Amino acid sequence: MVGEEIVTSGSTSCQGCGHAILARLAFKAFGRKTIFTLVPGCIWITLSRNIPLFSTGTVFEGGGALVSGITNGLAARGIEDMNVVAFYGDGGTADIGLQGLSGAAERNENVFWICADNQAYMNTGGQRSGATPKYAQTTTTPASYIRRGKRTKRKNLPFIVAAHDVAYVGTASIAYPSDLVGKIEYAKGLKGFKFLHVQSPCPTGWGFSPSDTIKVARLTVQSGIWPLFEITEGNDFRLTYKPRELKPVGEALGLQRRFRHLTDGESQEIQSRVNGQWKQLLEIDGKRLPY
Amino acid sequence: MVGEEIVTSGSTSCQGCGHAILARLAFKAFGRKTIFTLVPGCIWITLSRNIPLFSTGTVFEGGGALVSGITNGLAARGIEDMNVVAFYGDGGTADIGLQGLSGAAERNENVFWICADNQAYMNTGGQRSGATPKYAQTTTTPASYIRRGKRTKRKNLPFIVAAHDVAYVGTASIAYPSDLVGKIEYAKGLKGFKFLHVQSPCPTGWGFSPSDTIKVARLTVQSGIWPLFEITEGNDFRLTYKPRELKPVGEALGLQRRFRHLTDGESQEIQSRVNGQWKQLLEIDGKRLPY
Amino acid sequence: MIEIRLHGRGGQGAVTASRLLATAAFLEDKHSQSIPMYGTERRGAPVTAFVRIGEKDKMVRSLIHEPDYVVVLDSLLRKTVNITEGLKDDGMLILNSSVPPEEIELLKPYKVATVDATGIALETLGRPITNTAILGAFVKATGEIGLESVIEAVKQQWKGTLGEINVKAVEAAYEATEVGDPKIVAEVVGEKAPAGSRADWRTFRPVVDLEKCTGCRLCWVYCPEHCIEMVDDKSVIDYAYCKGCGICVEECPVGAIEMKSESERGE
Amino acid sequence: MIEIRLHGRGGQGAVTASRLLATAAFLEDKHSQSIPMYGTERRGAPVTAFVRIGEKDKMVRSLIHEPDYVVVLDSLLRKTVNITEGLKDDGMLILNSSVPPEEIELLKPYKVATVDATGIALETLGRPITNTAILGAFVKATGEIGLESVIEAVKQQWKGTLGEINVKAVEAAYEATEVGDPKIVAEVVGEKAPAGSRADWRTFRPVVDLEKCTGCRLCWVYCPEHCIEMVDDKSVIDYAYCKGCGICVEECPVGAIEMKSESERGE
Repeated sequence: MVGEEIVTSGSTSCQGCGHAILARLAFKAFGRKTIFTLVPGCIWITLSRNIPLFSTGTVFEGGGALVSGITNGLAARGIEDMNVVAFYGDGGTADIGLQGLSGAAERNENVFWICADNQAYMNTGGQRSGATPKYAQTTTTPASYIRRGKRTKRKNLPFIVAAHDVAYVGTASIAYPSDLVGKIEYAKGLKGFKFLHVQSPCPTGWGFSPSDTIKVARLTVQSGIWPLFEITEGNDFRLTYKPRELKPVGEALGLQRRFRHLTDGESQEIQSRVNGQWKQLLEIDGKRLPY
Repeated sequence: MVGEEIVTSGSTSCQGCGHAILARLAFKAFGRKTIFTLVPGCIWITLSRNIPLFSTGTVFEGGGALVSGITNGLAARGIEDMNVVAFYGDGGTADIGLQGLSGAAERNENVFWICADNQAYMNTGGQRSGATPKYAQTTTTPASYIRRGKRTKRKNLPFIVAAHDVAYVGTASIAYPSDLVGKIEYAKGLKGFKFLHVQSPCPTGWGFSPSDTIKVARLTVQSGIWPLFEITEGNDFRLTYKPRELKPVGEALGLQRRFRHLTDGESQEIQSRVNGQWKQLLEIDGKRLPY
Repeated sequence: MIEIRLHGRGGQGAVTASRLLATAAFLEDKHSQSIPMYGTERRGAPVTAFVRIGEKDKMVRSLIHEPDYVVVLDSLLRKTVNITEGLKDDGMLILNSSVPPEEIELLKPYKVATVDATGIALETLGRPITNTAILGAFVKATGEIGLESVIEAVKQQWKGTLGEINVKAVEAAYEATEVGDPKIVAEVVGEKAPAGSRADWRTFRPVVDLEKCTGCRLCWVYCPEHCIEMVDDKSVIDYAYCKGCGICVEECPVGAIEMKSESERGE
Repeated sequence: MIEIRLHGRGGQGAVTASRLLATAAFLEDKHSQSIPMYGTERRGAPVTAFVRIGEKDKMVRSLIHEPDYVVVLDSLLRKTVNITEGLKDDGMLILNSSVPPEEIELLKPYKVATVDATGIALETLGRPITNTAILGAFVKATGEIGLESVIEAVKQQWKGTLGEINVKAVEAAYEATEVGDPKIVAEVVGEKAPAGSRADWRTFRPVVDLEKCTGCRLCWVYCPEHCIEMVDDKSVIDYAYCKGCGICVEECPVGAIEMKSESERGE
């Protein structure tokens, strides 16, 4: 794990915050020649005070426009050696920021968009987002006898972005720091739109002990809930972590209070969906996507 | 071509407007048990005065919310036998409406979303949209010695929507009315989010004679520029029109003033992109998509 | 200061005509404004534009409500649009019409200039785009702008052949324009059309040869206007709603439909 | 009317405590309000909430600026937050503290009640969530609300075992609370911490056994706070910035790091 430590101590993120770990790892990979942009969310709180690099922020909807403006401004001034990074949450990427993301991806802007995904609007009390998984309990998707948490699956962001045919799409986890850092180091050298979707477990919102952040992240990867892969230019798909056998999803889900209400049937449904998806991913591993 | 004629004469759409043909065909398939919603654009002009069914409209951004509210309101009142149709343009679907579309697709709302795609903001003078193809000249992407029309490809809407794992995704063309009507008649019976992306050539904006609307539409299909396919539940992909041999793209492009500036090299680039994409589509024909 | 209102249809180039006229004035060291009427421009639908020419400190920035001149690019338009609205009492109408001024029926004794701009456009450009021809008529009838200035403006707008043939249209119209007094009548009667009729959008109309028609219904399928009905297995067109797009002509597999000029029907 | 301000940290349940107190008052047929302070609630970060209890026509709708009582759920919080701000001269402080009231240092002679709510919470609930224990202390110290009402409110909030153990926390704190007069001093001195220090976020601190540490750097890799440095190939923690999350303890492959209670260090 090389790379200069750019993030300093003293952020106001929660104890055990996954975003804080992601921030340290990501900026090690980007280095000092980096400008980054923010939109509201926990990741703003995490990054806004203790990184000695130029950054600026805007409203949720404006994230795609802001980062596009900066990269084009730098290009107009002949500055080519800066990483221009959009460091937004799932709200700023999958929901309120999706339109700006899609526009920037269509224009293939020369930016690196990182989605720090804690799977709900954790900064405002934990409302569900488009990245919240099915059955997860949030303040807006409560669980009771008749309601079972969130009704539908989370948006498949990497494939939505990949359908825009951009320079790079990847997923990563804070429990696999070499994979995460390696993906950034590789993709930051590409010209065009780069997208990295990083799962960032949230002790406060998901309901687990702050000491278990890495454990939860690791179990979601090992169980296939959060597969690690990348889609490089030309839409070549490659799994970057292939366990011989997946762990049961129950190990990861059982640690999280947001899934406490799951019935056996519901756990089983998640298990078979994950199994089916994993099989599909293995089939296309090393192949080109059909668009 | 069965089905009651629901659209009456006297719309104020342009001479030879593709939307007007689409409207007639689509409402034949939907029938009278239909409520539809509108957002600004040529399709609003085409549909708003001469269809004796309930409709309502809102701002560009609100299309997904409006149609979702109507279907949920009907469901709350126990009304199950209405088609709830979002009939929007490419601006209201691929750009300003994309966020609402994505949210409705994520929630798998029980609606039928038709994108009447004339590939630019034709109602306001022909500004480029996310659906404008590469190299097309619009009022905001002029062609000159150094500028070559639109810089990047159009958004791959059907695959973006399909990545949301919805009930139905299809493409259609007004030059293939049986295919178009058949897709609506099949999909309107499914529960959940249905999406049909219909190319609707625009004599005014694309720059061809109003008498050539169907000819242009047919040539884009026959050349593979606008492939006809559908993606049914479970993400099964199927081409619905497979010519033995594709016509050269030049036949379709040559009719359109927006492509008049193309160099041989640029035409060749379009030709090989279309060829490559067609090969990919043939490969996955009859197979399941990997997500 | 003079104020001009132009009436046309989407596709005839009324907005371009207003820009050319303002440019021509500018080339004569005058101040000028070209003002398109904000709205959605549909091919075939009525379009309005304005030009104001004068001195710098007398120029206001507004639409024109009481024009000195009204220029009409389309021969059928005055059946549906009140083209004399607000025209000053000593104002003049410049009309695209194949009849002499004396046969134009008006309620008030405005001066009238006429020219067959459609005929000239078809002859010089090959398409019924009447904007440059009508400018030749404007120059001849009003004398407010020099012919050379308009020709220069046209050349700046279009290079090469396109510029040349448009200059020909200006010149031909300049030669052919007649000025005179209209026929004063108590009421101007247009065609009686049903509500929502689009008959006046047409320059050409499709005509079905019932002998050749096989009743295949393809024209019916593709008609954007739903104005073709099958009667006794033959295609019958409702001309009240036909906009004259010509898709039926293009798609008819046996060549049973032909486009015919509306003006052949006379006015 | 009485007005109460509660101080806690994200995760200790200050907002829930305010709701329980308001509910208990409601159960005694009083009017009451529970008011959370708007802001982003981070686990470990200071949180404020308010309760107002009184008669219907005297209730205003505002934050509370001059409380009668201040309730503090965290034993270390008063080192960084001015907990007596605006407290009325005859007001009372109810503190989570393991020392008797007489050892609490204050600038003014407020009445003080203390209870080791953290110890009670760990004993009854197994977690340092002090909101129900501190309510037992409030009841004992102030007499403003009956013990039975608070217990009933707790039972309505949590059914089953969770309710029972919280009732035990209320009762144990009620028994253990002491009321008295503080030690009046000229200046209240907190720990001197560097700018941006998060030391006061901790209830527990990780302690490295340097004998066992193999220098594998995994704790350094995963530390969210960048407060672990490798010195002579051993992990050294900067306690000024450690928030006490415990990830290093969990991820250390040789069990070289242990969590130890901050209160064991005394106040």
